[in-house]
Amino acid sequence: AQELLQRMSEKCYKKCIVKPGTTLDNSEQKCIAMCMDRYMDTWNLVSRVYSQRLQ
Amino acid sequence: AQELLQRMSEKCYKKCIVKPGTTLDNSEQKCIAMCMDRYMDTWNLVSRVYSQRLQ
Amino acid sequence: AQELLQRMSEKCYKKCIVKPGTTLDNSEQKCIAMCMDRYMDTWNLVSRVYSQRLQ
Amino acid sequence: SQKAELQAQVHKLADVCWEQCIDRPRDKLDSKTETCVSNCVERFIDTSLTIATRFQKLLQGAAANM
Amino acid sequence: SQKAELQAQVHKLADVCWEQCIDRPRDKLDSKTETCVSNCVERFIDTSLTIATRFQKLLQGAAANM
Amino acid sequence: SQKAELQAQVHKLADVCWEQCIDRPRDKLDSKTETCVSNCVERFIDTSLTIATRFQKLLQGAAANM
Repeated sequence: AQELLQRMSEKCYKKCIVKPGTTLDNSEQKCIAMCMDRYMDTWNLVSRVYSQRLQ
Repeated sequence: AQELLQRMSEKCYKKCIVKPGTTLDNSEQKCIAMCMDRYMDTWNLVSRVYSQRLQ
Repeated sequence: AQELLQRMSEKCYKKCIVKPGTTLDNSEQKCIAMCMDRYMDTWNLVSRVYSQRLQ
Repeated sequence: SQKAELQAQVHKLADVCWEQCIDRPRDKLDSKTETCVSNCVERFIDTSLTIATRFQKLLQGAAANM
Repeated sequence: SQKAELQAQVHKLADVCWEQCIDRPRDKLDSKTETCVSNCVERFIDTSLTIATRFQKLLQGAAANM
Repeated sequence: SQKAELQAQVHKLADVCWEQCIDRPRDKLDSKTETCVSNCVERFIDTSLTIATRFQKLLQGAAANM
Protein backbone atom coordinates (compact mmCIF):
# COMPACT_ATOMS: atom_id res chain seq x y z
CA ALA A 1 0.00 0.00 0.00
CA GLN A 2 3.09 2.22 0.25
CA GLU A 3 2.88 3.18 -3.42
CA LEU A 4 -0.84 4.01 -3.10
CA LEU A 5 -0.23 6.19 -0.02
CA GLN A 6 2.54 8.08 -1.79
CA ARG A 7 0.48 8.70 -4.90
CA MET A 8 -2.55 9.83 -2.88
CA SER A 9 -0.41 12.19 -0.83
CA GLU A 10 0.98 13.83 -3.95
CA LYS A 11 -2.36 14.02 -5.81
CA CYS A 12 -4.27 15.33 -2.79
CA TYR A 13 -1.58 17.81 -1.80
CA LYS A 14 -1.75 19.24 -5.32
CA LYS A 15 -5.57 19.34 -5.34
CA CYS A 16 -6.06 20.71 -1.83
CA ILE A 17 -3.08 22.90 -0.87
CA VAL A 18 -3.11 25.75 -3.34
CA LYS A 19 -1.13 28.14 -1.16
CA PRO A 20 0.65 26.40 1.74
CA GLY A 21 0.22 28.22 5.07
CA THR A 22 1.60 27.69 8.57
CA THR A 23 -0.92 24.93 9.35
CA LEU A 24 -3.40 22.75 7.50
CA ASP A 25 -6.61 24.73 7.98
CA ASN A 26 -10.03 23.17 8.37
CA SER A 27 -11.06 23.34 4.73
CA GLU A 28 -7.74 21.85 3.63
CA GLN A 29 -8.17 18.96 6.04
CA LYS A 30 -11.68 18.29 4.78
CA CYS A 31 -10.46 18.47 1.20
CA ILE A 32 -7.67 15.97 1.92
CA ALA A 33 -10.07 13.50 3.56
CA MET A 34 -12.53 13.75 0.66
CA CYS A 35 -9.78 13.60 -1.94
CA MET A 36 -8.37 10.47 -0.33
CA ASP A 37 -11.79 8.76 -0.27
CA ARG A 38 -12.41 9.61 -3.93
CA TYR A 39 -8.91 8.50 -4.92
CA MET A 40 -9.50 5.14 -3.27
CA ASP A 41 -12.91 4.86 -4.96
CA THR A 42 -11.21 5.59 -8.28
CA TRP A 43 -8.41 3.11 -7.58
CA ASN A 44 -10.89 0.37 -6.66
CA LEU A 45 -13.06 1.05 -9.72
CA VAL A 46 -10.03 1.05 -12.02
CA SER A 47 -8.85 -2.19 -10.48
CA ARG A 48 -12.28 -3.81 -10.95
CA VAL A 49 -12.76 -2.70 -14.57
CA TYR A 50 -9.19 -3.66 -15.43
CA SER A 51 -9.54 -7.14 -13.90
CA GLN A 52 -12.82 -7.78 -15.72
CA ARG A 53 -11.23 -6.73 -18.99
CA LEU A 54 -8.29 -9.09 -18.47
CA GLN A 55 -10.54 -12.13 -18.07
CA ALA B 1 10.27 -2.08 -26.99
CA GLN B 2 7.97 -2.49 -23.95
CA GLU B 3 8.93 0.90 -22.56
CA LEU B 4 8.32 2.58 -25.94
CA LEU B 5 4.89 0.93 -26.29
CA GLN B 6 3.89 2.06 -22.80
CA ARG B 7 5.01 5.62 -23.36
CA MET B 8 3.26 5.83 -26.74
CA SER B 9 0.04 4.45 -25.25
CA GLU B 10 0.01 7.08 -22.55
CA LYS B 11 1.00 9.99 -24.79
CA CYS B 12 -1.46 9.05 -27.53
CA TYR B 13 -4.31 8.32 -25.12
CA LYS B 14 -3.85 11.81 -23.68
CA LYS B 15 -3.63 13.44 -27.12
CA CYS B 16 -6.50 11.55 -28.76
CA ILE B 17 -9.09 10.60 -26.12
CA VAL B 18 -10.37 13.88 -24.77
CA LYS B 19 -13.66 12.47 -23.47
CA PRO B 20 -13.68 8.66 -23.26
CA GLY B 21 -16.87 7.07 -24.70
CA THR B 22 -18.18 3.52 -24.91
CA THR B 23 -15.95 2.66 -27.91
CA LEU B 24 -12.98 4.11 -29.74
CA ASP B 25 -14.72 6.00 -32.54
CA ASN B 26 -13.29 6.39 -36.03
CA SER B 27 -11.63 9.73 -35.52
CA GLU B 28 -10.02 8.53 -32.28
CA GLN B 29 -8.63 5.47 -34.05
CA LYS B 30 -7.17 7.59 -36.83
CA CYS B 31 -5.71 9.97 -34.27
CA ILE B 32 -4.06 7.08 -32.40
CA ALA B 33 -2.52 5.63 -35.57
CA MET B 34 -1.18 9.03 -36.64
CA CYS B 35 0.01 9.86 -33.13
CA MET B 36 1.87 6.57 -32.94
CA ASP B 37 3.58 7.12 -36.30
CA ARG B 38 4.65 10.63 -35.31
CA TYR B 39 5.85 9.43 -31.90
CA MET B 40 8.04 6.84 -33.58
CA ASP B 41 9.34 9.43 -36.05
CA THR B 42 10.17 11.65 -33.08
CA TRP B 43 11.81 8.80 -31.18
CA ASN B 44 13.94 7.84 -34.19
CA LEU B 45 14.97 11.43 -34.85
CA VAL B 46 15.86 11.98 -31.20
CA SER B 47 17.86 8.78 -31.20
CA ARG B 48 19.77 9.83 -34.36
CA VAL B 49 20.55 13.37 -33.18
CA TYR B 50 21.57 12.10 -29.75
CA SER B 51 23.90 9.45 -31.19
CA GLN B 52 25.56 11.95 -33.53
CA ARG B 53 26.11 14.32 -30.65
CA LEU B 54 27.71 11.61 -28.53
CA GLN B 55 30.33 10.82 -31.15
CA ALA C 1 24.34 13.79 -7.35
CA GLN C 2 23.42 12.18 -10.67
CA GLU C 3 19.71 12.28 -9.87
CA LEU C 4 19.92 15.95 -8.83
CA LEU C 5 21.78 16.88 -12.05
CA GLN C 6 19.18 15.11 -14.17
CA ARG C 7 16.25 16.74 -12.42
CA MET C 8 17.83 20.20 -12.63
CA SER C 9 18.56 19.74 -16.33
CA GLU C 10 14.95 18.85 -17.06
CA LYS C 11 13.41 21.56 -14.85
CA CYS C 12 15.74 24.27 -16.13
CA TYR C 13 15.42 23.23 -19.77
CA LYS C 14 11.65 23.54 -19.41
CA LYS C 15 11.86 26.91 -17.62
CA CYS C 16 14.51 28.50 -19.85
CA ILE C 17 14.26 27.07 -23.37
CA VAL C 18 10.83 28.06 -24.61
CA LYS C 19 11.67 27.76 -28.29
CA PRO C 20 14.90 25.82 -28.96
CA GLY C 21 17.20 27.54 -31.50
CA THR C 22 20.50 26.60 -33.13
CA THR C 23 22.53 27.61 -30.06
CA LEU C 24 21.94 28.50 -26.41
CA ASP C 25 21.77 32.28 -26.61
CA ASN C 26 23.02 34.58 -23.89
CA SER C 27 19.73 35.06 -22.09
CA GLU C 28 19.11 31.29 -22.08
CA GLN C 29 22.54 30.66 -20.57
CA LYS C 30 21.91 33.22 -17.83
CA CYS C 31 18.51 31.73 -17.17
CA ILE C 32 20.01 28.22 -16.84
CA ALA C 33 22.69 29.38 -14.41
CA MET C 34 20.14 31.24 -12.29
CA CYS C 35 17.64 28.41 -12.44
CA MET C 36 20.31 25.95 -11.33
CA ASP C 37 21.33 28.12 -8.37
CA ARG C 38 17.70 28.54 -7.28
CA TYR C 39 17.01 24.82 -7.71
CA MET C 40 19.95 24.01 -5.46
CA ASP C 41 18.78 26.60 -2.92
CA THR C 42 15.34 24.98 -3.00
CA TRP C 43 16.81 21.49 -2.68
CA ASN C 44 18.95 22.49 0.30
CA LEU C 45 16.07 24.27 2.02
CA VAL C 46 13.75 21.29 1.47
CA SER C 47 16.41 18.97 2.80
CA ARG C 48 16.89 21.13 5.92
CA VAL C 49 13.18 21.55 6.71
CA TYR C 50 12.54 17.86 6.09
CA SER C 51 15.40 16.77 8.37
CA GLN C 52 14.25 19.08 11.18
CA ARG C 53 10.73 17.71 10.91
CA LEU C 54 11.95 14.13 11.09
CA GLN C 55 13.74 14.72 14.40
CA SER D 1 6.53 -10.63 -10.85
CA GLN D 2 3.28 -10.57 -12.75
CA LYS D 3 1.33 -9.36 -9.71
CA ALA D 4 3.68 -6.39 -9.30
CA GLU D 5 3.21 -5.55 -12.99
CA LEU D 6 -0.59 -5.62 -12.68
CA GLN D 7 -0.40 -3.39 -9.61
CA ALA D 8 1.86 -0.95 -11.47
CA GLN D 9 -0.63 -0.86 -14.34
CA VAL D 10 -3.54 -0.15 -11.95
CA HIS D 11 -1.53 2.68 -10.35
CA LYS D 12 -0.79 4.17 -13.78
CA LEU D 13 -4.43 3.87 -14.91
CA ALA D 14 -5.75 5.34 -11.64
CA ASP D 15 -3.36 8.26 -12.18
CA VAL D 16 -4.43 8.89 -15.81
CA CYS D 17 -8.16 8.49 -15.14
CA TRP D 18 -8.05 10.58 -11.94
CA GLU D 19 -6.50 13.44 -13.93
CA GLN D 20 -9.04 13.03 -16.72
CA CYS D 21 -12.24 12.48 -14.73
CA ILE D 22 -11.93 14.11 -11.29
CA ASP D 23 -11.76 17.86 -11.36
CA ARG D 24 -12.74 18.61 -7.78
CA PRO D 25 -13.27 15.76 -5.29
CA ARG D 26 -16.89 15.58 -4.04
CA ASP D 27 -18.89 13.76 -1.36
CA LYS D 28 -19.07 10.65 -3.46
CA LEU D 29 -18.10 9.33 -6.88
CA ASP D 30 -21.25 10.31 -8.81
CA SER D 31 -22.46 8.14 -11.68
CA LYS D 32 -21.15 10.52 -14.35
CA THR D 33 -17.65 10.31 -12.86
CA GLU D 34 -17.91 6.54 -12.48
CA THR D 35 -18.82 6.24 -16.16
CA CYS D 36 -15.89 8.48 -17.08
CA VAL D 37 -13.41 6.40 -15.03
CA SER D 38 -14.77 3.15 -16.37
CA ASN D 39 -14.64 4.34 -20.00
CA CYS D 40 -11.19 5.79 -19.39
CA VAL D 41 -9.85 2.38 -18.32
CA GLU D 42 -11.52 0.60 -21.26
CA ARG D 43 -10.38 3.13 -23.87
CA PHE D 44 -6.86 3.21 -22.44
CA ILE D 45 -6.64 -0.56 -22.85
CA ASP D 46 -8.07 -0.24 -26.40
CA THR D 47 -5.43 2.37 -27.16
CA SER D 48 -2.64 0.15 -25.84
CA LEU D 49 -3.90 -2.83 -27.85
CA THR D 50 -4.28 -0.75 -31.03
CA ILE D 51 -0.73 0.48 -30.64
CA ALA D 52 0.74 -2.94 -29.83
CA THR D 53 -0.99 -4.52 -32.85
CA ARG D 54 0.09 -1.77 -35.21
CA PHE D 55 3.64 -1.96 -33.86
CA GLN D 56 3.69 -5.70 -34.50
CA LYS D 57 2.58 -5.13 -38.11
CA LEU D 58 5.24 -2.49 -38.64
CA LEU D 59 7.90 -4.90 -37.38
CA GLN D 60 6.63 -7.66 -39.69
CA GLY D 61 6.55 -5.23 -42.63
CA ALA D 62 10.12 -4.20 -41.83
CA ALA D 63 11.21 -7.86 -41.61
CA ALA D 64 9.50 -8.62 -44.98
CA ASN D 65 11.46 -5.78 -46.60
CA MET D 66 14.83 -7.08 -45.40
CA SER E 1 18.43 1.55 2.09
CA GLN E 2 16.93 4.16 4.38
CA LYS E 3 19.33 6.85 3.16
CA ALA E 4 18.31 6.26 -0.45
CA GLU E 5 14.64 6.55 0.60
CA LEU E 6 15.23 9.86 2.36
CA GLN E 7 17.08 11.17 -0.70
CA ALA E 8 14.22 10.08 -2.95
CA GLN E 9 11.75 11.89 -0.69
CA VAL E 10 13.84 15.10 -0.76
CA HIS E 11 13.97 14.89 -4.58
CA LYS E 12 10.18 14.46 -4.76
CA LEU E 13 9.55 17.32 -2.32
CA ALA E 14 12.00 19.62 -4.12
CA ASP E 15 10.11 18.84 -7.34
CA VAL E 16 6.64 19.54 -5.87
CA CYS E 17 7.68 22.70 -4.02
CA TRP E 18 9.71 24.00 -6.97
CA GLU E 19 6.61 23.74 -9.16
CA GLN E 20 4.42 25.36 -6.52
CA CYS E 21 6.69 28.17 -5.32
CA ILE E 22 9.12 29.15 -8.10
CA ASP E 23 7.47 30.75 -11.07
CA ARG E 24 10.46 32.49 -12.60
CA PRO E 25 13.96 31.97 -11.13
CA ARG E 26 15.41 35.22 -9.74
CA ASP E 27 18.74 36.51 -8.40
CA LYS E 28 18.16 34.89 -5.07
CA LEU E 29 15.53 32.93 -3.17
CA ASP E 30 13.61 35.87 -1.62
CA SER E 31 12.00 35.50 1.80
CA LYS E 32 8.50 35.07 0.37
CA THR E 33 9.68 32.15 -1.76
CA GLU E 34 11.63 30.66 1.17
CA THR E 35 8.47 30.76 3.29
CA CYS E 36 6.50 29.13 0.50
CA VAL E 37 9.04 26.30 0.11
CA SER E 38 9.29 25.78 3.83
CA ASN E 39 5.47 25.69 4.28
CA CYS E 40 5.19 23.44 1.24
CA VAL E 41 7.47 20.84 2.82
CA GLU E 42 5.67 21.05 6.18
CA ARG E 43 2.15 20.86 4.69
CA PHE E 44 3.16 18.02 2.36
CA ILE E 45 4.35 16.02 5.36
CA ASP E 46 1.10 16.91 7.21
CA THR E 47 -0.88 15.71 4.19
CA SER E 48 1.04 12.42 4.07
CA LEU E 49 0.55 11.85 7.78
CA THR E 50 -3.17 12.69 7.61
CA ILE E 51 -3.60 10.23 4.76
CA ALA E 52 -1.54 7.48 6.40
CA THR E 53 -3.49 7.82 9.69
CA ARG E 54 -6.86 7.82 7.93
CA PHE E 55 -5.83 4.83 5.85
CA GLN E 56 -4.83 2.96 9.00
CA LYS E 57 -8.28 3.68 10.52
CA LEU E 58 -10.05 2.49 7.38
CA LEU E 59 -8.09 -0.77 7.49
CA GLN E 60 -8.95 -1.27 11.17
CA GLY E 61 -12.62 -0.50 10.47
CA ALA E 62 -12.59 -3.02 7.63
CA ALA E 63 -10.93 -5.62 9.88
CA ALA E 64 -13.56 -4.99 12.63
CA ASN E 65 -16.34 -5.65 10.10
CA MET E 66 -14.95 -9.02 9.04
CA SER F 1 24.31 -1.25 -18.30
CA GLN F 2 25.40 1.62 -20.51
CA LYS F 3 23.01 0.61 -23.28
CA ALA F 4 20.05 0.71 -20.90
CA GLU F 5 21.13 4.18 -19.76
CA LEU F 6 21.33 5.46 -23.35
CA GLN F 7 17.87 4.04 -24.05
CA ALA F 8 16.49 5.69 -20.91
CA GLN F 9 17.97 9.00 -22.02
CA VAL F 10 16.42 8.68 -25.51
CA HIS F 11 13.03 7.92 -23.91
CA LYS F 12 13.31 10.97 -21.66
CA LEU F 13 14.40 13.22 -24.57
CA ALA F 14 11.62 11.91 -26.84
CA ASP F 15 9.16 12.70 -24.04
CA VAL F 16 10.43 16.27 -23.48
CA CYS F 17 10.74 17.11 -27.18
CA TRP F 18 7.36 15.53 -28.03
CA GLU F 19 5.71 17.80 -25.45
CA GLN F 20 7.60 20.83 -26.70
CA CYS F 21 7.35 20.35 -30.47
CA ILE F 22 4.25 18.29 -31.32
CA ASP F 23 0.99 20.04 -30.59
CA ARG F 24 -1.33 18.00 -32.76
CA PRO F 25 -0.01 14.92 -34.66
CA ARG F 26 -0.19 15.37 -38.45
CA ASP F 27 0.23 13.25 -41.59
CA LYS F 28 3.98 13.50 -41.37
CA LEU F 29 6.71 15.17 -39.33
CA ASP F 30 7.00 18.44 -41.30
CA SER F 31 10.37 20.16 -41.58
CA LYS F 32 9.50 22.81 -38.99
CA THR F 33 8.70 20.12 -36.44
CA GLU F 34 11.85 18.17 -37.36
CA THR F 35 13.94 21.27 -36.77
CA CYS F 36 12.22 21.83 -33.43
CA VAL F 37 12.87 18.23 -32.30
CA SER F 38 16.46 18.32 -33.47
CA ASN F 39 17.17 21.66 -31.74
CA CYS F 40 15.35 20.42 -28.65
CA VAL F 41 17.72 17.45 -28.34
CA GLU F 42 20.80 19.60 -28.95
CA ARG F 43 19.79 22.35 -26.53
CA PHE F 44 18.77 19.81 -23.88
CA ILE F 45 22.25 18.29 -24.08
CA ASP F 46 23.79 21.80 -23.92
CA THR F 47 21.68 22.52 -20.84
CA SER F 48 22.80 19.29 -19.16
CA LEU F 49 26.45 20.01 -19.94
CA THR F 50 26.20 23.61 -18.73
CA ILE F 51 24.68 22.42 -15.48
CA ALA F 52 27.18 19.57 -14.97
CA THR F 53 30.14 21.90 -15.59
CA ARG F 54 28.80 24.58 -13.26
CA PHE F 55 28.08 21.98 -10.60
CA GLN F 56 31.65 20.69 -10.86
CA LYS F 57 32.97 24.24 -10.35
CA LEU F 58 30.75 24.79 -7.32
CA LEU F 59 32.06 21.58 -5.78
CA GLN F 60 35.67 22.62 -6.42
CA GLY F 61 34.98 26.07 -4.97
CA ALA F 62 33.45 24.45 -1.89
CA ALA F 63 36.46 22.12 -1.55
CA ALA F 64 38.87 25.09 -1.87
CA ASN F 65 37.07 26.85 1.01
CA MET F 66 37.37 23.92 3.38
